[in-house]
Amino acid sequence: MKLTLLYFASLRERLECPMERVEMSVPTGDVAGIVSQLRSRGGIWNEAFAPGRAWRISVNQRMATLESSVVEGDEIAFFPPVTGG
Amino acid sequence: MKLTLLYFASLRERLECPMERVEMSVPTGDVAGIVSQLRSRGGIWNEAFAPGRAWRISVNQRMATLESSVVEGDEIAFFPPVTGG
Amino acid sequence: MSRARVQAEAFDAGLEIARLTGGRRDVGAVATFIGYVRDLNEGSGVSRMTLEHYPGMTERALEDICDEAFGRWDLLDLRVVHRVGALEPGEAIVLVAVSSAHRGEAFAACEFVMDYLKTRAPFWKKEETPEGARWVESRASDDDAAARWETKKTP
Amino acid sequence: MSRARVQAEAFDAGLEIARLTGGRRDVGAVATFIGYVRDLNEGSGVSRMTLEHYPGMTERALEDICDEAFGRWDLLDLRVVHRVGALEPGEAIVLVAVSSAHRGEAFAACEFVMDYLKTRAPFWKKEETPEGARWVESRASDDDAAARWETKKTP
Repeated sequence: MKLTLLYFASLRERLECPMERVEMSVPTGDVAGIVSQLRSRGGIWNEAFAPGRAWRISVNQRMATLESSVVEGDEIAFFPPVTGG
Repeated sequence: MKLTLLYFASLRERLECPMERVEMSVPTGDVAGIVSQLRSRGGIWNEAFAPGRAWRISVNQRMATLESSVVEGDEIAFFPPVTGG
Repeated sequence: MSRARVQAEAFDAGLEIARLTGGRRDVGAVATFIGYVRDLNEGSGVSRMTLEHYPGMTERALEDICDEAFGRWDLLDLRVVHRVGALEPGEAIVLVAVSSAHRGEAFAACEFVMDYLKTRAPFWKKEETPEGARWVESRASDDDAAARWETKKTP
Repeated sequence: MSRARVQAEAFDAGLEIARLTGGRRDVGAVATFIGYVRDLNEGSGVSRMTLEHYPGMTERALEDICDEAFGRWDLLDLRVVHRVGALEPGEAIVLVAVSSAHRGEAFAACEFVMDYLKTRAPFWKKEETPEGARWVESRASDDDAAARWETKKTP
């Protein structure tokens, strides 16, 4: 499915990637399936998304989890815990 | 003893007296002794200071009670519960 | 500048806040409260309000409340401004502004100062309503709000 | 006017407060919080801070938090302004101002919005210190502050 993936703050810097539009097969239909694909890129991608790392997820600009469903056209963002205010 | 007595807000209006300097004998040496003298004036004074009436006391500009001591030269004020802010 | 002021003139909330922070780089948080005259109280329209106070004791009571707040929390600065005299609906009556390194202290101290001011500072409000002028009665809810701080541990 | 704004420019706290109350006679209380860049964080000097955010999601998250506050308390109006981009110590980062008839609601809602904003709105701070630039880490105390509102009954 076609997806827009966004990365913010330390994750963006580490991956050297703010945004990408991808065509990705996600058989599980959830965020975990996307993360699995990203980790399979290896190297820094595998490390950055390792379990236990403190990163957060949003789907279509709402906070989400690994179990959240994704469909064609969704905007998925990955970022560290927020620190505004 | 010489005392300055002040009255505020509804009590001031009721007694038609904002302030008086008095020479008063207060054998008990406390605020209760002053109140007893004021009540002995009769009429509105007796009513205004009747027990159970919601009025407050300060001695030398600090919150006080009927049991608070008073000495020559003290400034005693009587007023309803405060309603600022 | 004194931390607590009583004045007839209107105050400028932005200026009071700026005075707490101007030139400082250690302030992380400012909590501010402003109280206003409402055109409705206890079910009656209010066309005007007059605030009486006890000159001398008022300033002392406000300073005591400020000292108490400084003793309870780690604060940087604090400002209390309370107006007296005739006020109309929509006009500000009181401002409390507290600066601190962190927000928890600023919020708690600001609410504490307001709760204590409401029950311990010698101000009295008189309202003009269509039924005539009347002295505002003290509220049990204000006593309850102040009483919270007697037992509550500081954060 | 939108209740929540994200902007690079400085804001005027006095003006924001005046907008909440201007022309109104039903406002009894305004509680305001302003957060500032401190020159010291986690033991290091901070010479500059850069705030990154997630355009689109930020505004949505802030509006959601405002809606939640309106659902929990009897409020009249609410304003959130959050800056992004480069900021120096002493500069204001965020303003939350809440108007209500009574002070309890205004204080509670203002603190609630700040606590939720700190844990739910997609902003990230990067600090420049003598040891180099670093991303600010989230604080467990902020999670705890936000968690209070999950179980707390509204007044």
